[in-house]
Amino acid sequence: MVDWRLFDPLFEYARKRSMWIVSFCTGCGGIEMPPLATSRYDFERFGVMPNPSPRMADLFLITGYVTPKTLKRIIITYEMQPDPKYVLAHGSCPLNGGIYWDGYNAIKHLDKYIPVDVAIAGCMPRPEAVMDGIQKMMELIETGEADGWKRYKENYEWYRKNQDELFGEGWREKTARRWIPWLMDKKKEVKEE
Amino acid sequence: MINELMIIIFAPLIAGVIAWALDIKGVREAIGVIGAAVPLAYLVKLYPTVMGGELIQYNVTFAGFTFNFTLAPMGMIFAMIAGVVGLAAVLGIVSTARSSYEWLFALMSLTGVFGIFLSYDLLGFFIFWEIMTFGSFMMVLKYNRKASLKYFVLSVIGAYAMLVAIGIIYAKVGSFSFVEVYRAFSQDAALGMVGGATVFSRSEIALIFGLFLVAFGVKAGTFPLHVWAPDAYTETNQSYTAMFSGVLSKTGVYGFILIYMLMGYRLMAEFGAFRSAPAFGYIIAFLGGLTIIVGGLLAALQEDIRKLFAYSSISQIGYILVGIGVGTALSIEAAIFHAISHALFKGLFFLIVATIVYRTGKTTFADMGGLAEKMPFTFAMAFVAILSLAGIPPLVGFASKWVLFEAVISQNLPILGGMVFFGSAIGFVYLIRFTYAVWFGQRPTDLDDTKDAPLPLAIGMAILALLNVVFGVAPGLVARELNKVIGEEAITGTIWELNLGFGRYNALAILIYLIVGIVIAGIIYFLGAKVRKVPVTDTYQSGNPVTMEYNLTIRRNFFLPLKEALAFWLRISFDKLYRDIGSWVEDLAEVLRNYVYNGNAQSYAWYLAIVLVILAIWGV
Amino acid sequence: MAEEVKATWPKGEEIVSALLEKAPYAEGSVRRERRLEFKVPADRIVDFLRTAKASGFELLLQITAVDWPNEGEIELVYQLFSISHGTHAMAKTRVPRDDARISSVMDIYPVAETYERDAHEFYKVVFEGNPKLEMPWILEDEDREAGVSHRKDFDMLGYVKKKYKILDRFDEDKENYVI
Amino acid sequence: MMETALKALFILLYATFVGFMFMGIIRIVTARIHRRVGPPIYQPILDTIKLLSKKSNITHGVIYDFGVLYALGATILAIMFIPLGNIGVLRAYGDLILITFLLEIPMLGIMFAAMSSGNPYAGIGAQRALLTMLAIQVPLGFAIVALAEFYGTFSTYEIVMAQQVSGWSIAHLPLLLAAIAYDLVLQAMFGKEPFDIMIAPGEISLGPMVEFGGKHMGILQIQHAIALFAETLFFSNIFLGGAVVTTFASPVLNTIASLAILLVKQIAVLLVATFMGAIFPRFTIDQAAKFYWKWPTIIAALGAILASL
Repeated sequence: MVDWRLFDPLFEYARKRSMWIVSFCTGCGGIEMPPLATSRYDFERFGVMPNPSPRMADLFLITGYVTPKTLKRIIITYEMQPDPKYVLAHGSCPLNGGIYWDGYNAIKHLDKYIPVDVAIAGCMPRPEAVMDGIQKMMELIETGEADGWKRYKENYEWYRKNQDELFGEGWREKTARRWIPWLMDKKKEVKEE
Repeated sequence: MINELMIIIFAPLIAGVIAWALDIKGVREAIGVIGAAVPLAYLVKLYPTVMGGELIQYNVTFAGFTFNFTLAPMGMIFAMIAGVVGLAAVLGIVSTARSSYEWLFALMSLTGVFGIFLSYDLLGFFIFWEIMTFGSFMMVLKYNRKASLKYFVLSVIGAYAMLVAIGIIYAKVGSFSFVEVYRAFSQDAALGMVGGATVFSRSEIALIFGLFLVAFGVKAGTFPLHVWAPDAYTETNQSYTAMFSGVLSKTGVYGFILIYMLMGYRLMAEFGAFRSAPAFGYIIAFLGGLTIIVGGLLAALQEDIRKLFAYSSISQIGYILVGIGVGTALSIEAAIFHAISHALFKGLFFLIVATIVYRTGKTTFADMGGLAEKMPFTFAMAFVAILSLAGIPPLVGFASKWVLFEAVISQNLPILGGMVFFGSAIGFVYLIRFTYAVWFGQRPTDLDDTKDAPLPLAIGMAILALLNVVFGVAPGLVARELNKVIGEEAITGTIWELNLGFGRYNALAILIYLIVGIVIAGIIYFLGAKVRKVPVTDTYQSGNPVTMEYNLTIRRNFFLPLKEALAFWLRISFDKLYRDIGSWVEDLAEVLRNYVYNGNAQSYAWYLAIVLVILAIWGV
Repeated sequence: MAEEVKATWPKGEEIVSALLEKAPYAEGSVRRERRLEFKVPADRIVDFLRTAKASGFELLLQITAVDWPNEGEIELVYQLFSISHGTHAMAKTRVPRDDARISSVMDIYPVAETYERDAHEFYKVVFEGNPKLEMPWILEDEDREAGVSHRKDFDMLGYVKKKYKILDRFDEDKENYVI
Repeated sequence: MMETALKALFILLYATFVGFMFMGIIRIVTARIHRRVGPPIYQPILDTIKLLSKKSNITHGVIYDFGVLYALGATILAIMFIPLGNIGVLRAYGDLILITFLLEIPMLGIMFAAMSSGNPYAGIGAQRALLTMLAIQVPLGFAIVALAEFYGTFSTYEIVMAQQVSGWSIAHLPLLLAAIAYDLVLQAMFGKEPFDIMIAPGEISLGPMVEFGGKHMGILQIQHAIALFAETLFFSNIFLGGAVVTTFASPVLNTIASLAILLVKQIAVLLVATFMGAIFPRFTIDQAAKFYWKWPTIIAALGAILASL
């Protein structure tokens, strides 16, 4: 309701200096996170803090290859994050499938499903590379170019089409209901469905 | 012109009988409500005169005994509680009553309660005590025989204990009326001080106190004798339980205060004091402390909504007993204050339970949930009741608990202080368990079309909630009346503020600053961006998609860690003890029937012979 | 086979001969030190494993499926390990390729339940008696319907190109990628 | 009227600012214990601004929002009662029991909001928070009883005045025991390491806080800051002698001096909690309950009994 444009530089500075990471290590790069948080590199200097719940997280680190199974969870977590949200992709796998270019279960082009703001090279980049990626992300936020979330909101149909194309329509309910017969130990029903 | 006191006492009974006789849908409810409203109206009319200090006497001679009824300030306060909560409960019964049978016995128990608070002699007190017990027993009998049996057996034990005690007193004092009994006891105390021969010996006084303790302990549901309460409160028409636990348990409390009024000096002279609290009082207080903890912890572990509030009302009565036990003027005032606030918020809670059970037909937590959107009015009432029972400052629950805490702790009783403090947290704990299981979370599909509370119940709840808030924000109102009752200026201060000398509590300031705080928070909230409503299934389950088939709320076994931590103590259960005693007595009777009264004439002949021989030896 | 002239492993020979007495239907040999090999007909595998477990092969390490398309058979290799003898053993069976059906060894080695589900998921070998065979596990529902399996006659690259719709721009000889 | 309003506003701003500084201190000290550089001291303020300035927020219903507002409102109410040097607004009514209850009520608001979000993690988190509160209530009760009996009064202001005369509370043995027990209880009230099972990040993803996003989390950050300030202020008032400075001529200098002394005491209490928090792993809920019902209760009960003799 209130027009906050006057305070935008302050908000951008606050968003830059206090990025909270969703602690959801999606791929093989997850093991690179602890060195970042401990005493040698310590990204807390920049105000970056791991945070389990997507509701209050801004930065989403896609660490390494993404399988369809993980991508479903990534999409759900990404959509739960409040709006100014940024995605940092590690390594070449999110870009073009990397070494799993011919694998049936590795996503070839992550940008078709969720917008990626910064991508870091290196088949699992070293902590220095990730810190450099975070610096780059902070620059983008400062200059206002980190608009992945705007892209996602504006052409949501395109993203949605790609997702449904890969997973099939109504994949959320299907995935949720996939385990129920086995959880409730009703094996017989699997045959009738 | 029939005396007002008679009208106050017998109006509900007459209305009950007429309602039972007529048994026409619309008319029956109207008569019932009138039956509950008339005594309240008269009480309000008589209020200024009684509080002005002038007692209203009325004597009735019946079958050789003179029953004198007096409306003293103490009786007036309790009668007002009975009147208000009784009216609210009766309004509840209008919508939840199944047959006219319930009207008759609900109003009969209300008559019993009024009779107790107004009677000024032991005989009248006992008779109305029996009427009340009979009325409430019949209400429980209608729903569940076993629960009513347990309630009946314990009440009968209590009644016989009281009868024996009254018998001893009558034998020694020669009259029933409180005035003579009080004069006899205080004379006795004076004689005891001087060292002369006292009318009552030490063991007799101890016996009388023990018997009264059992009698009033059963009705008030103190720790060892509380086993009937959960079943009795659960197995009856829920809006009647509002009266059952809100008003009938106050008769037990009134009984304890009666012990103080009649025999206080004698017991003090006899048993002395324990760290500035009378020794006999410390027993009551300690039992009350145990009741708080036991009632509260058991309430937290219940799966049934009615049982939870049954145990919770036992634990709240524990507070009142602690107040009475400590024995100073301030602590008895605190006890009565808490009796009033307990009646208000417990009556409100049971009306809420009645609404939920009436609308959803369900009583266990496992199949309830997410009712807050469907029953907004009832939830608002529940929110007020929760704030009040948990002791959140701007409401009456906190005011009475605060006075009680100060009274207990200022008497240098650390253990009691610790127990009372622990009790306040337990109240907090089982209320959140109730709120979570019933109001929030995922709503089962069959509860989707529940409507809100019916009108009569809503009015009943509104009355009690309004009183909760009014007495909460202006506790001075109640404190001034209590000072008149006790006759001592224990709680000073203006209408908004309570001042106990060593502690001051200003309810108005709290309310103002709380509103200021919430307004500030609201401003910060509305400065932020727009808010998007999200369904229950759009929730963070580590990224996994969730549908309504998933069970998202922990309704069953909510306090499993607490149950594990208390596993050792939960094995000791007085309920099992009484059941074992019961079965043991049955076996004994079985043995007797097989061997002693076995029905063949030959053994009877033997018994005759033996008796004759004994008599012969005795040389009769 | 290449290792004709090799120092046979006396201890292994004893174990093999002891086992073969109890299981005449099988043949066994010592590949080299601490490596035994057995060939067992498909219908006798359960008794063989039961005797193996009795005679000291405590662990079932893995059930590997090997696809022989031209012989039209799937070979199931049960890899056992014996801590007491300190040796590893392979029990190989052959199952017809089109309807690969064998009885489950879950009751002997409980761990076999997972290995059998793995073999079923990717090689469509049906293990009778394994309750969790149809339970969803590694493959997503879409892949399962499309019939993804690691058998040699399944065109994996074709499936990937159809699924991700981006690989058709790859040059087949993998020198220059055009994304 | 105007003067109290100004005082109240000053208290509120001062409490919020110093509370954020305290949160910054906690993060820096924990970082330095881990031999890390750690964020700047104004980091919590940046976090709160970022959270409040989020462009889209979600809600699970009216109670979800009202619970958060109620929590902040109750904390603002609590801060007004605790004597702050000589500018306490409701100092005369600052009653021991009242403040102890007011410091627990924000948890009710947060739990109402968390539970109405319908998230299973929030349910488990609320259950654990309730049991932790049940566990700390026993030692807390005995500590308050010890204080009330030792000084014979419940008004915090009179206790502070009594301490100016008879030295700090911790100088007397009964109250020293009560102070030790209360300090262990503070550990759970701050939600610091050994007893923060209710907001365990890894296990139940921050428990009740899991569904709070954007401005809800911002409001809760402010609430946490004021709560930190209030709890440390209450502890330093009742156990470490508070601060009543009358040496200077002008009242403004007196106020600044007393606020400074209080600040030093508050930071001391905070550092004790931070050091303990940085070292200990996390207790499970029944270990925490059993611990609180054993040692702190014995210590506090001993203190209460000694105080009442």
